[in-house]
Amino acid sequence: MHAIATHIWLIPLLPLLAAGVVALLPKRASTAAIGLATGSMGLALVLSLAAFLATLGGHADGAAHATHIGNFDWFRLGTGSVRLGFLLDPLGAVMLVMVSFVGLLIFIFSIGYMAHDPNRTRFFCFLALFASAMLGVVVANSLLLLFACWEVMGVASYLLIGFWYHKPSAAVAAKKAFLVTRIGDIGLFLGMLWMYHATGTLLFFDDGRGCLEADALTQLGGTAVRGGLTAATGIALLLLVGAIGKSGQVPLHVWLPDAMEGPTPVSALIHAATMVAAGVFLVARVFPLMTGGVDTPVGEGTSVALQAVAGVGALTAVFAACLAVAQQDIKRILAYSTVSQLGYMFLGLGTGGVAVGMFHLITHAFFKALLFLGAGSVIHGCHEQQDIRWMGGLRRLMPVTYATYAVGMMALAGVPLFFSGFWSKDEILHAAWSWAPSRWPFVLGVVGAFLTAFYMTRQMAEVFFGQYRGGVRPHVGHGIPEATHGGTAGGVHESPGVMTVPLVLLAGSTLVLGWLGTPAWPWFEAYLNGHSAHLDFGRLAAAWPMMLVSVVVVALGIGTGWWVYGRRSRVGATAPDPLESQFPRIFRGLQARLYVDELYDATVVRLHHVVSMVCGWMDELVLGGLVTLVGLGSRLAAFSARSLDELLVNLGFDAGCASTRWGGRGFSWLQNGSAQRYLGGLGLGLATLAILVLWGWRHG
Amino acid sequence: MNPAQPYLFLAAALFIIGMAGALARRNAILALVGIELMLNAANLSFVAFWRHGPHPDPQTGLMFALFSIAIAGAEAAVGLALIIALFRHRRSVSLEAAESLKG
Amino acid sequence: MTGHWITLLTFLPLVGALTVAWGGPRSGAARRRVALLVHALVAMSAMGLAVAFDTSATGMQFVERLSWVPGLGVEYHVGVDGLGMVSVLIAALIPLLAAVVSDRVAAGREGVYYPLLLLLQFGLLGTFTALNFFHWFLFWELGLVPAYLLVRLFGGKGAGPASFQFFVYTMVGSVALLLAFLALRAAGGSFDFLELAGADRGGALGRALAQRLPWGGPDAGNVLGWLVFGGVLLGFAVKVPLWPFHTWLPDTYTAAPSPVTMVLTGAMSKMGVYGLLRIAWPIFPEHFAAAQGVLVPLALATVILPTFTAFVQRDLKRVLAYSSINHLGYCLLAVFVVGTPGSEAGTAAALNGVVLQMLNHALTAATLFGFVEVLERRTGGVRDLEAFGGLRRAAPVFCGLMGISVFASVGLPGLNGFVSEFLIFRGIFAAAPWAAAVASLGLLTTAVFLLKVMQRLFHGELSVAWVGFPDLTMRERVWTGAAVAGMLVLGVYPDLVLQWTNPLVLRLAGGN
Amino acid sequence: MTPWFLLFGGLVVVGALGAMALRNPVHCGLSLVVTFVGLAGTYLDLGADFLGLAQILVYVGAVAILLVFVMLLTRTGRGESPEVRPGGWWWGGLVAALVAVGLVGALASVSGWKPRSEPMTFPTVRDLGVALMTDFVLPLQLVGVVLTAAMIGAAILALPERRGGRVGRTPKGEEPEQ
Repeated sequence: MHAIATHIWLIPLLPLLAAGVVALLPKRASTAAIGLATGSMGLALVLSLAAFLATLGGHADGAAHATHIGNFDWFRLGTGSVRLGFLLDPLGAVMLVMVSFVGLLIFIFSIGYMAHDPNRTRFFCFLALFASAMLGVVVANSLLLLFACWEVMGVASYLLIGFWYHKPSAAVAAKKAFLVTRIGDIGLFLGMLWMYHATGTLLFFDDGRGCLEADALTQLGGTAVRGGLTAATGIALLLLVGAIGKSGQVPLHVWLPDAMEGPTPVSALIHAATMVAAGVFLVARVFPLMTGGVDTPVGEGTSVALQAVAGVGALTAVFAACLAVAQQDIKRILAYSTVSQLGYMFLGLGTGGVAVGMFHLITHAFFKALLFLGAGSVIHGCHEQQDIRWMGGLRRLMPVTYATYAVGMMALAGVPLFFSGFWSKDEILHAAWSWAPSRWPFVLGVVGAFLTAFYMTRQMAEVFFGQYRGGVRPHVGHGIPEATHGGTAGGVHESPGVMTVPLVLLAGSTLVLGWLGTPAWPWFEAYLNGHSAHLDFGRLAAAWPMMLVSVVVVALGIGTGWWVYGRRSRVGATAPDPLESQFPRIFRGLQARLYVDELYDATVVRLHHVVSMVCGWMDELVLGGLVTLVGLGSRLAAFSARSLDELLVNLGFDAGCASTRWGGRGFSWLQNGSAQRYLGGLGLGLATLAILVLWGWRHG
Repeated sequence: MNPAQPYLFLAAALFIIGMAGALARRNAILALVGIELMLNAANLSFVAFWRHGPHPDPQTGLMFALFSIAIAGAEAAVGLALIIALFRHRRSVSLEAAESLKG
Repeated sequence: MTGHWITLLTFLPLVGALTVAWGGPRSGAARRRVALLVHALVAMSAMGLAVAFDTSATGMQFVERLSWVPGLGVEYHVGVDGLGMVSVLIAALIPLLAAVVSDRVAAGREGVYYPLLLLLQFGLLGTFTALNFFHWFLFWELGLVPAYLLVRLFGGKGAGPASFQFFVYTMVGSVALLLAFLALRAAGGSFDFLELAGADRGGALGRALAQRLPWGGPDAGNVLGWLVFGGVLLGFAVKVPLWPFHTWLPDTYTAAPSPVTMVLTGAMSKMGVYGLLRIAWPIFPEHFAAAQGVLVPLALATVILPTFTAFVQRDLKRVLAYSSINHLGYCLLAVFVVGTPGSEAGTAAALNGVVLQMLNHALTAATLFGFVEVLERRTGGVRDLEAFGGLRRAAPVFCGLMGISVFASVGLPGLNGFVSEFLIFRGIFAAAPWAAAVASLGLLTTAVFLLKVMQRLFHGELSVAWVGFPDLTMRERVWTGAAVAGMLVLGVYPDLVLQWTNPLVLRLAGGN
Repeated sequence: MTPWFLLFGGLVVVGALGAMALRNPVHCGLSLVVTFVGLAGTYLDLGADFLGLAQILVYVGAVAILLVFVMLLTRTGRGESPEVRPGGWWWGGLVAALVAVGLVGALASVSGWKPRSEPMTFPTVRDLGVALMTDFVLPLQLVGVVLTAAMIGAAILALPERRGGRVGRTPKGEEPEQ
């Protein structure tokens, strides 16, 4: 096991090397590119599993913390050096497995999905770069290294979202994603600077000298800044800003739905299952700091930072769920659902600790991957149609997709017992219930759970039930002009095996995973904390009231959804949504995403434009202004001089001129132009002066 | 007789010769030569006063002469350029050719 | 370490310039070949110097010291330390890069262009190695003249007024510098940079001046000290430039032919930062500390305001010019902020960051302007951002490599800009957290306008006008590839440079 | 009254007389050189070494040469008009005599000349240089400006004027005959 622990850096390095090599390959070598990228990812998965097993063995040995670190000097600085490091602990190991597994599936799925794209060589280069960065975030033992990978990941996602760069909407969405997450990144950057300044190290663990270890935490927790906050809280909040940006939490959620402009299932999956989880992972990674530097037991963490985490999470969970209700685009619904679920993860982290949040992260990654791939399959089958109003009745046309999608939907909605989503969400609600500072997160969480069940039912009903409504395309939009549809089903077909097999695999994992974290057998939590789990049904009994609440809420949500959408299928694609006809104003507001984008456009973006214009003018004015000023000054001088002249002339200067003219006539005889006469006059003057002086000297 | 006086007499002689020439000659160049002689006479006095004068400052007189030489150089350059310009217009360097600036 | 290596290196371009201008080659192609050969020789010599550089020593290396006018304290004194080494590398490599892409600009006038470029390099190398004010100033001015002529003779639209503005601005700065140094000399100091360091401790300089110049009242020493400091600062601030002395820069950079802009931004702007670190900072630490209230806000303005201005520019070169101001603004900010006694670790980080940023910006900005030249020679001089779109389809390699350079400019980790900006911010945060917070806004707004550039150039539909846009040729691939590889290497292994600068920085931070 | 003084003084006076009285302008110029050399010798005799050398360099080397050049440049093919204006010597001599009376009278009347209080220290060239760079730095700069202005001015004046430009510089009817 030490072999893998000391070579943990290989996991991100392999895809990185693959990306580098692929970048140099010519465009036509797509087979080699695909082989390299997928192979490196497969190897990474194998290594990740090995690492995971190693951490399993770790606590079997009875070690208190199954954490392995490997630090090294990056460059010298001052009297010391800047150090980076890698680390393997249960938290990282489980993320590694999740990321490399889901990642590998994406790679395989993309082989089929991108088969006809002329630029697929480059696509796999970006994918590998992305995977490498994400894995780097997971294994980094240094905030600096984590930040570096974090940024590279941002760029990779920028490239992937904007992969179809010829679509202006994709280019804009890519830019938006990069910039909005960069706002968060600046918070992270400042937090990192502060951390470095305060503790002198950015290593998380360094045999007692790391910034997440007791000494540093005590010091940070003991440093008061202002307003009663400690340095630990300040840093934690700044890091939280970074996590909010990356995980699309309110108020920086606006980029995530737009990011669906990328190649359909792949980019969406990245932005739904893996990359956005990085924010949650960051909070989990620095959790000791989040607790305010005091090592409080899980569940009572009531530091300011954790309250912020919980608050942001709860708010996002409900807010995004509301927006999801009114969306028509199958991917956008899932995107908002992702935002909402990420909110749950934050809520879980804030109220329940690492294990609660991370458990939901893992389960969510699998079923959301499943849903997105299913959506991709649906879109692929419906000829790039993404609007659920133009679908319907796909249950019979795409049976495999339907079955697997249903599994994912029930997991997301939180249907009890067999679906992983139920257990992880239940843990979160449980933690929120017993959270001391406030009941509000719990209430919001319950509302969110209801809405989740509702909008997922709506989606199911619209897509898979009723009649197929896609006979005529609503608009000849982006993409390839549609071929003629044969038959009533419009040529809808089930997807090929390379796409359905990952669906089935993911559906299976979704069913199994939930059992790792039930109250009766909290293996996941035990694993993360480094001790072993015991089966105890008594705990289940203690948790049952909460489970009951959860079940009731979910049943209500699904029931309402079915009552509104499933009971009577939509007649035509252009018919208004039932909710829309009932509450038109609210529905349209939600559909317009509550005008948050417009708000930002009118404030932040507008402000930036105005400031830019002002700065541009200023530069021109400083330049032109100087010239204008000089011109103005000389004109002023000329004006005053003229007035002075006229004044003096009017004061009788004319009279003086007459006598001058008379005198001038006389003097003009002297001014005959002969230089020598002048010189002679000068000489005479000199002589006269000399003689006068002489005379005066004699007699003075 | 103090030691500076011979030099001062020499300077006076130079000055007078220069002045007489500058007044008498028609050629503008030679008039300029006369002026140069007068300037040199002044320089000679400066140096004489510096060497034998009562003031103890070791440098000022020399400096004055030095700067004067520099200025004389400038003056000669401009004067000769003027003469060339004059020659181009009048085909002559006679001072009478330049008497058009009369009142 | 003895030998006349630095002198040889410095005067090599001069010999080259004379050879190209009046020596053997007559045809334009032959002149270009000879000039490239000389540039390459200079670059290789500088590399050799870098290899021979002793990273464990803190003092000056390759020192040559000859008495010149002993009565006035004028010596020929040259040498390099870490700062000098980095600067010499910049001065050796950037003109080479520029010369490689100069074929279009110089066409027909090789006999004028390449000698001027070599002369400019001569001035740069001399400036970066001189340790005595006298010949340092000679070289400093010497660099200005060929730069002016290059802009004036080879520039595009508006080159006349722009070059004039450039000349006058930098000349004003130079005169201020000259007067300040005459005052320093008059105050009984020396012309030697190493001996001048710390000359102003406790306002000693001002007092000495006041004794020397008998006019002025009892407080004259203080005032005179400030005047001298202001003169030195102005001389360098114009060159870098510091807001609001920057207005010459966008005009000049835009009007100059792109290869010349590469040298202007890559190497000449570094003269200002170099001067601040080598001359101003060691002599006037107390004045720097006292003037922070003014200087730090100005530096912050230098960091932030140009990023906004860049956003509304349509000319690609103007955008990049403003981006240059922004990037060097970080250097200024760091130099100004670490004047306060902060933590020693912070100061070390900031100064290391400044030197590294000099190199990084030289590489990145020069490469970007090189890409502009590549663009211009395909479009016939069109640089309007609104006129492009979708170039990625026509020229993927061009867009890929330029994209990496742009991201290096944004400060992406793994590329060179990140390390230096991180170090600078680290240092600033230690001394003035609020300044770091404000400056971090610049990180965001830089990304805003640079991404806008990428979007306008590369993304969207390919417009009909550029359908036949040719991708990079083999030669262009070689030099841009080398530049991008340099960015990667510096981003991953910054120790390559920091091993030179760190000992020096330790001395500076400790001596402060 | 050293022999040197007599020698150089004689040179000065003879050269000056020649420069003013000889008919051929070129001879006048050469005679002027003699004057300048005599003056330089006088300076050396007085102990102003640097000034003496500067006199040779500037006057003999530059001014006199320039004069001769201009004389050669402005030669016309026409017959020499009388070099002295009619009655010129009378007029010039009279004024000069008056000035001479004043000057000589003044010089002769000087009395009570105080001797030097301390021994003379002759400044070296280095001392002069230091003085120029310190105490006299402002005059030095100004002289530099004057010289630059004179140089530019001389160049502009001597350059051929543009054709068709600046009407009115030469009054009508006084165009040079070709």
